[in-house]
Amino acid sequence: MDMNQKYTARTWPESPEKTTLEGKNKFLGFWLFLGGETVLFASLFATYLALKDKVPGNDHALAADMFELPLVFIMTMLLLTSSLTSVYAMYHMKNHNYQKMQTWLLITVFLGLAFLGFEIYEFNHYVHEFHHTFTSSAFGSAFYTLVGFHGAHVVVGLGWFTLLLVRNGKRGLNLYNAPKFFTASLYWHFIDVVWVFIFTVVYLMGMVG
Amino acid sequence: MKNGLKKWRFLPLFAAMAFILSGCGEPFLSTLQPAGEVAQKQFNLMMLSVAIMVLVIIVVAIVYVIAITKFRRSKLGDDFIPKQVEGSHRLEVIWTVIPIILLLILAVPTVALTFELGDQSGMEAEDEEGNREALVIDVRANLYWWEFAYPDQGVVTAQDLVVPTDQNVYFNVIASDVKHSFWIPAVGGKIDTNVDNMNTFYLNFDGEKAEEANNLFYGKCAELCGPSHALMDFKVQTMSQEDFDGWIAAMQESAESEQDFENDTVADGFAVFEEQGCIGCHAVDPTQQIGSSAGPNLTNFGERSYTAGILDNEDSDEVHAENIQNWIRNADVLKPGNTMGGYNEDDLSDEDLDALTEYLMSLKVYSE
Amino acid sequence: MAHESTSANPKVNYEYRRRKARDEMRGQVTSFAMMIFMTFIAFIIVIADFDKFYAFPVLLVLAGAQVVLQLYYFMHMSHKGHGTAALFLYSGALIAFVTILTFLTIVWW
Amino acid sequence: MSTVAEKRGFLAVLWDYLTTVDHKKIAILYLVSGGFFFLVGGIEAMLIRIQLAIPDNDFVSAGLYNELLTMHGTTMIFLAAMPLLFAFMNAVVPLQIGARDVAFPFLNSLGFWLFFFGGIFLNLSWFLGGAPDAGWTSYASLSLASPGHGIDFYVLGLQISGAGTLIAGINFLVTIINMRAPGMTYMRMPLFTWSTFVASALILFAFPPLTVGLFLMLFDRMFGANFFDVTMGGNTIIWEHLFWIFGHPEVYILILPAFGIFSDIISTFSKKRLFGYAAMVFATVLIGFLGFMVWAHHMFTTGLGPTANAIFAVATMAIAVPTGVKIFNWLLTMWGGSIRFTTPMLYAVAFIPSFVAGGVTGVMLASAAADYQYHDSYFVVAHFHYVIIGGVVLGLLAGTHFYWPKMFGTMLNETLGKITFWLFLIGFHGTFFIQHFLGLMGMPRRIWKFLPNQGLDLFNMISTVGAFFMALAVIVLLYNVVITQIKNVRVGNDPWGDGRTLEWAIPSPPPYYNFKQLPLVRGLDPLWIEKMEGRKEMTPAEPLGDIHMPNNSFIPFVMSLGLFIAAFGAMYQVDWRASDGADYVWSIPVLIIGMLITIGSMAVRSLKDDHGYHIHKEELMDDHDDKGGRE
Ligand code: HEA
Ligand code: HEA
Ligand SMILES: [Cu+2]
Repeated sequence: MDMNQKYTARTWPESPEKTTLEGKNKFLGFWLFLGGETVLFASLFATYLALKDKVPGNDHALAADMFELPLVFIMTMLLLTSSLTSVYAMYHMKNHNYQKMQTWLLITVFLGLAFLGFEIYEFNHYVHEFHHTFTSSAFGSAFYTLVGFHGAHVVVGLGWFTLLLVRNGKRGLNLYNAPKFFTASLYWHFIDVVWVFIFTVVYLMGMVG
Repeated sequence: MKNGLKKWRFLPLFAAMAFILSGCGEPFLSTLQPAGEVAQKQFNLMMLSVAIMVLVIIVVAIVYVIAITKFRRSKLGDDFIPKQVEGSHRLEVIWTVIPIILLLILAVPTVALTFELGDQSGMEAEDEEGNREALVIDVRANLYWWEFAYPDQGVVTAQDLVVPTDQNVYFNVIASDVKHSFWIPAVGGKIDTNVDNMNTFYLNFDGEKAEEANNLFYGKCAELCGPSHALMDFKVQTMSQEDFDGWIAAMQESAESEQDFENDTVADGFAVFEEQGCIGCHAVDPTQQIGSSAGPNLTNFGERSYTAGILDNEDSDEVHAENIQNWIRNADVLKPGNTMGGYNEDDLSDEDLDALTEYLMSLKVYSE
Repeated sequence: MAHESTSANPKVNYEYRRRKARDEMRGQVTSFAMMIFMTFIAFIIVIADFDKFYAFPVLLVLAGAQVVLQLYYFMHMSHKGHGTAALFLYSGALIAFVTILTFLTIVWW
Repeated sequence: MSTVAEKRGFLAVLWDYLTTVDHKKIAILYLVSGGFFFLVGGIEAMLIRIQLAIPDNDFVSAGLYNELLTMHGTTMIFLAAMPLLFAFMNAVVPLQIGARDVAFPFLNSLGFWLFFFGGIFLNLSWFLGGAPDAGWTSYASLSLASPGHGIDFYVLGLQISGAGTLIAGINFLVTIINMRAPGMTYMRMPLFTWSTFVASALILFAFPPLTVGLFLMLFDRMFGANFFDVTMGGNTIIWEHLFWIFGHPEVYILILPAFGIFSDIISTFSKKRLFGYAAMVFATVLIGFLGFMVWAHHMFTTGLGPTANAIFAVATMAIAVPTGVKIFNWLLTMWGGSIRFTTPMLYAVAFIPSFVAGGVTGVMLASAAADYQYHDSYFVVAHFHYVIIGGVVLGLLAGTHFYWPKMFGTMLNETLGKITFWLFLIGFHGTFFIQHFLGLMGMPRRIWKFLPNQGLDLFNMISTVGAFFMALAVIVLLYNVVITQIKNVRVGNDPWGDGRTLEWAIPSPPPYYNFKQLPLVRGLDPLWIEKMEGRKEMTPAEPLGDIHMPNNSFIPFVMSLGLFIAAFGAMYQVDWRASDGADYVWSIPVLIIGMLITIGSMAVRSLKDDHGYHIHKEELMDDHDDKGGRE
């Protein structure tokens, strides 16, 4: 089959991400990868929970001293919304409406960037206000590693979207790149899933207990 | 582990196993010659499991031998086409259920003994006056040497653990640098000395069995801890309760008594001990706080069975003296990576070494 | 073998698919609204300073519900052809659960 | 193919292998590099045994001994056993399911090169200031205290090769799920494919905890984090858990494919379908599942408390049941069959009692209260060499002889094969049986030397002598390989004559597209079915048509090389930050350059479309039998 074959909205298959064998493999392989990522993040969460508030001395800040709900709330809203916008993008992808897909993905990228900006501000704040750093305590190491791993995923996700948008900017949708867009958006949703647990377990439960 | 023994079917096999295996190893080291209640119970559990395993192996072996002798192609001919059997439900059930039963026979006493050995409540028991009844010993593992404190008695020692026989002795173990593991094979299983927290367990030293081992058991470090992990041995001197009380009293006394040297060489030796800075790492004060010094406490050094835990003093003063000098000159070779390092002639003259040796050998509290 | 024909009549198929996609989109927007709502509740629980004992279970249930919405609506796990994906994801989740349980119980004992 | 290759220049062949995405060539790459690392690990083992031959020996120094034992364990597990299994998985699984290729040929190659560069990196430690020395388990307190860069080599090397393993695992999963030939349902897959499937699933879930553990260690050692530093609130038990959550499934990742190889061999040379096929499949899956629930049996003496110990003890024992099911099904497969004792079959037959012996000592270890005695003694060393050598290594040796003709188109010499077998078997039992007793007699493991007068002298000597037999066996095998390849007598599709599965239906070695036409699978043991109906080949499931093939690519090599380079930078930046480290200012640039190479090649990969190419129908029709040398 010719990968670059041109499609119209009418000839476009129902599940473009799974129409070619390559697409099908990519789709499944990516889901499996997410299964592995679940365990990866679980290990990080477990480590964080074991080391939460484990600090060398009384003068070191603890979770409840530092976290600020409004900030976390905004970050959560940004990421949740970006999840919805990427859903919109996939909706248009399935309808073979390339332009709209691009627009929504772009919005997703911007929301993700905003999220990252807040995260950087947040880390900076902890470091300067509370001297809570990566090396100041086991708690610090665990906190920045868990949240930082998530942040790194966001960066990768944004890079991935951007690369795809740039590469395919002029040539429209086909069965070669549709699976790529689709897996990238799956990845983005997964990042959101992880964030749901981060804001619940790290921030909200950190504030309560 | 009485319920294990009740499985009468295994009894003959069990007895035979135990008989054969107990021929193995040295009484001061081997888990197969248990010299205490804990080791004995573990040994019984081991024998129960060996019996089950031998049974399993026998069954497999029978089917196996028949299969590979009866069904050779060289016998059946090249043209023989075997029946392509799919399987058998009945057989599947049999070889699922029987192993489950065997495992249950093993699992029940395993769980029981695990909880029994895990029960440290005996440590808390107090008599009417609120004194602790059981003997508690704090163990601190350091890179290649062991420190033992008797917190209720206010005494600390190193390398040679001294314990009374025929009672539960409770141990609180921890490590100061990296993880080690505390193991006296003939007397009971090991427990790790973590850096994070204290672990607790108990052992019971059997008086009669201890005699067979000359009242001296070998203790080992059972967790890789660095180059000299292999040499991180310690020794256990066992004695009756009375002797032990005497030992404790002598240790306590030695803390209070004034330094008095038998002769001038010993006094010179003490001077060297101070000048060379030995005293900076090695206390000779039995009331010292556990974990507060960089080297083993030497209060009763003259009475220890082995120098540095590895050089056998053979109950002879000459050998002992030789060992001490060998150690001081070559500590870094004898135990690679240990923090003491060797002292050559430039650091320490031969005369000084002789005097020092004399002094060290005079460090006795409980020998008549 | 890689071809997967959708329907004999592309036109009918097209209309039908459009409609289906729109319906699905509606479902997704609804679940988004629910997620926002649940996030609000979660934050309110924390602001209202409920006791740990009550707050933790509720927070975790809310998080769980959000994740289910993400997986089934945003990531299309409700569609057919996700059996294997779900199997592996849930296996991962099970191991994740055991890991976290361990670290909460037998790391500090 | 190899006849063609010989005519080409060496450089052309080299380039071909550096860029190949063909699973059969990648299999050979895995075989050669895994075999190389097996020799390295074996030499380390021999040095260990020589040191322990007599008491108070000074053949190697204390520090060197710890390096040897660490590198022996690490090399054997990560760089020898697993890659060798991957070799057979790559060579055989796509053929067994009737696929033209794996799902991700590019990633397949990437997985190999990551493993390869990780392994090389790890072993370079010998020449760059000392190897890791904290045991293959690298427990946190000791590994943090270890001076020099040994542990850094361990952490970075395993991180890189671990990524390769994870990729390989996902690749096999997707291949098996998506690429099966028409009619090849799950319940018709050969057991080797099934066990590859389950082992790959274990890889998918077991490697992430290791990855995280290694990251924590990396951060602690190289970037000042405090995960395991107790004075800063850290906790070393976290490492123990993460390592074993990975470590225990890892041993099943090793053994299950070996079980698969044996299942196929036993059924082939008994001329009988596998007894209790469904139960075998179920048992494989169950072992995989239970494998995740038992890891703390390595930590019974850590002090987790009696409740945790009891739970994990019972859970561990449960694994004996599905494993027993497999043992008895193998026995019953032979029962009533027509057994031919070829070299692979000899290994399979020897495997059964050897593995049972190792398995039952495993159950003894699972008995927590008794494990307080066994733990970290030579009893454990005996246990795991019985299961690993009696299971995995015998499986690898069996697989080597069994699949050699399929991979290389020529057969290893049977007489030499049998000599290897007997030497190895005798050596193996001689080395390790006696170690059970050493352990029970109070000999701890990982000791550099043992002192005299502890009653340990004789048995250690016997053990060492046994090891020499194994070394001899390996040398005979190497000789066999060399003369076989020199003689190069070509063989046909089914050189053993008893082949039952799809790989024996096509030429040895298969053409690069495997199947001209995908075969139609009508049941378990599809080739046997055809044979019974008097045919020699499979019935095709499709008309002859164009075949789509992936292009070769050099990118996987470069991508892995980048990480390899970056690892040096990451490691030496620690020295640079130390006060006197002016000599190491290059470290950060090297780290960045390495990462740029990797990221750059990833970008190239995604920016450049690679649609592969087609072999046209006409070419296929021209492609006569000479390509594979069919009968
Ligand atoms: C291929 C590798 C492999 C395999 C397959 C196994 C299989 C098993 N292992 Fe082993 N193990 C290792 C590799 C392996 N192991 C390694 C490398 C270590 C040491 C790591 C280190 O510390 O460095 C180790 C250590 C180890 C320990 C920790 C010991 C310690 O450090 O104190 C334990 C404890 O429970 C254990 C148990 C088991 C059990 C129960 C099985 C079971 O799966 C075995 C099941 C098989 C059978 C039981 C035989 C067949 C069954 C029948 C015939 C049915 C009837 C049987 C009965 C009723 C009993 N293993
Ligand atoms: C796949 C896994 C695997 C394999 C195959 C082996 C194979 C062998 N192992 Fe071991 N081993 C481990 C995994 C493995 N091992 C692990 C995980 C540990 C624990 C490490 C730790 O504690 O951290 C261990 C530990 C270990 C110890 C304990 C060390 C200690 O605790 O102090 C011993 C001691 O006897 C030992 C011996 C052997 C021997 C003799 C072989 C033999 O079977 C080897 C046979 C192979 C050869 C003999 C190769 C022959 C090579 C040649 C003949 C050279 C020819 C060369 C050229 C032509 C270039 N191994
Ligand atoms: Cu295990």
